[in-house]
Amino acid sequence: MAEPQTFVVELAQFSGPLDLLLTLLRDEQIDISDIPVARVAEQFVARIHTLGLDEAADFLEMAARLLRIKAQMLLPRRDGDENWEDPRAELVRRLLEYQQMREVVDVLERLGEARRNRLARPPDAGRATAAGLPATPPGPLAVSWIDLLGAVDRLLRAGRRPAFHAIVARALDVPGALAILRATLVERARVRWDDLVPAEAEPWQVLSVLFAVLELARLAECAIEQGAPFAPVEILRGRVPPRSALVADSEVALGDSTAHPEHFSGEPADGRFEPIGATV
Amino acid sequence: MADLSPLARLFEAALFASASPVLPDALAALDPEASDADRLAALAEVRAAYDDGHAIELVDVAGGWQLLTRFEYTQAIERAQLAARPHRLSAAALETLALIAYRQPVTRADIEDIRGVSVGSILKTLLERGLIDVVGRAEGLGRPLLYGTTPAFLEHFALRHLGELPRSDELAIALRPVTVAAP
Amino acid sequence: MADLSPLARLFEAALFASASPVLPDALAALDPEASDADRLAALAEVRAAYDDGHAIELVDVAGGWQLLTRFEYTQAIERAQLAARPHRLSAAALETLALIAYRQPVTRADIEDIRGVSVGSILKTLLERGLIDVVGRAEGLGRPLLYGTTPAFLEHFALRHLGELPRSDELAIALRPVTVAAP
Repeated sequence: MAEPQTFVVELAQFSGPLDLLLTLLRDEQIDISDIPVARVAEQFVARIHTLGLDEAADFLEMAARLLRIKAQMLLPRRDGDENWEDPRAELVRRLLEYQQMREVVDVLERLGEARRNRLARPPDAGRATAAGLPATPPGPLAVSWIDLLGAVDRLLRAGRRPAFHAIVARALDVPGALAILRATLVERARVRWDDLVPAEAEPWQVLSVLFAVLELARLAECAIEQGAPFAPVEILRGRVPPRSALVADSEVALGDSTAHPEHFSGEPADGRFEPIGATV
Repeated sequence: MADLSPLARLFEAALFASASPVLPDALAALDPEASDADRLAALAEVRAAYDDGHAIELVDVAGGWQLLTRFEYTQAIERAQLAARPHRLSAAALETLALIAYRQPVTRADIEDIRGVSVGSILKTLLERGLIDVVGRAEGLGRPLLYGTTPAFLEHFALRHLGELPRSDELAIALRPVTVAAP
Repeated sequence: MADLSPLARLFEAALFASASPVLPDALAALDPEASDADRLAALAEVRAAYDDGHAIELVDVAGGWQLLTRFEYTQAIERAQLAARPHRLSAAALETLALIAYRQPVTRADIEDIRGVSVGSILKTLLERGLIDVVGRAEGLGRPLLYGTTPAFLEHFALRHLGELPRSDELAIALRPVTVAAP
């Protein structure tokens, strides 16, 4: 029931898989145009493991790519086959392209550092002249309708990212849980919470049973007992329910919660909730 | 005029780069070795350098010193800033504006919640440009300000009313036929 | 040194008052009577006045002119907390900027192809900082957004124009030396 964790990889050292791969080639003094793929693939996998990057998608993808090239290199080929294309060619192209970009980064880094070391007039000071110049009127606004629509479109796209997720509640089945609980209490005077909720139960199942138990407790049809902190919770048979309650699941009175299960927001009558985690 | 002394140059750079008047403590922090007399002499050097036919002067203000443009250039600077390049809203500002247009009235917290970044300075820009305004206060803790678009917003985009903004399902169509030229 | 001419003083005031480079149009608006030659002469005067033993100098940047402090005073000014240098860009941000600068207009997919990582959040940061902007939409499936650099990008690296970046054939590694069939 726990959501898979999103990976946020702090790459202080490597800005991506190509960066790591290049570093590896440099460390091993390997010529880019003739990469011993089998060896490099192994070392790449080993490194991402040591660096704790072996769950980052971008790095895994590169590992998979290297292994695929390794496999392709092992395929037999006839001598003098003119149509044979080196499976490493695409990787070499990417590495060179990436290396070229790194060269530009060095230039930008140098320029940026030189500029950072020079200070400009701060934005607010320019307005404070001796004459008390009022806030400067900025230039005319140059924003078109299409600019605005583009922004709306970007927002909508952004809206599809998980940061914007809508939670659709799974309908609870409280009537079903009530029926099962009542039937169980007819059979047995004492039942453990663990027996009512299967080990691999989903949250909606756990909640359904919880609400059923609380509802029956409210009707005094059962009592809830816990011998000690963290001990198993036990449900004891209370007064016998009216005959009608045992007949039809659909007639169980839980009003709104059954009518609109997807909007279920019912609280137990006493208004208190047990934390689910502690109970289960 | 002779070159400024090293201390005077340091002060000149600091006065230039500071957004507010430079106080005596800050001057002392710039060069802890210098004596009070050194500092006064250096300030006098800077003052003299700018008194000599420049458009800028060193002014004593609020217990400190500040380099400011002279009074007679105020109007000219205003003119020049009017002629500054047309103000294009950044992509971030546009997105914020679009959000406000569609969700108004909306609080800053709501916008930041959706955009995932702080939008304080963007709201300020949009307020200054008159594209949005405070339209009320929300209920609840702290009664935060509610923002909405202004008539100037409608005017700028030649909209008669907000209902003319495309619905989100119409957007794909609205965006299709237009070919955007790079500026 | 002699006094600045009236036009040079006017330019000095405008340059001093502006936090960003002053563009030719703005200079022209300062004195519509002045000719191009007059303006260039006045700029040269300002430049010469500050070359003469000052801590400030006139720099050509992003298609305009800007007064900046010389680098040797920055540390002391920052220590005295009178001004702060802007944050350094991360390696990932620089890589993305480098690609956009050379390949613009470019789509996010193109950038990710070369960098080998997803760049969504970095593009967002660069957009927020105004270093890049959306400049249009590509043809083809989904009409993806195209990104390009802004004048703020030039300002950030104190470039006059993009042509000041090394041409790709000047880089040690030439562009696309390997011909590979598209997959």
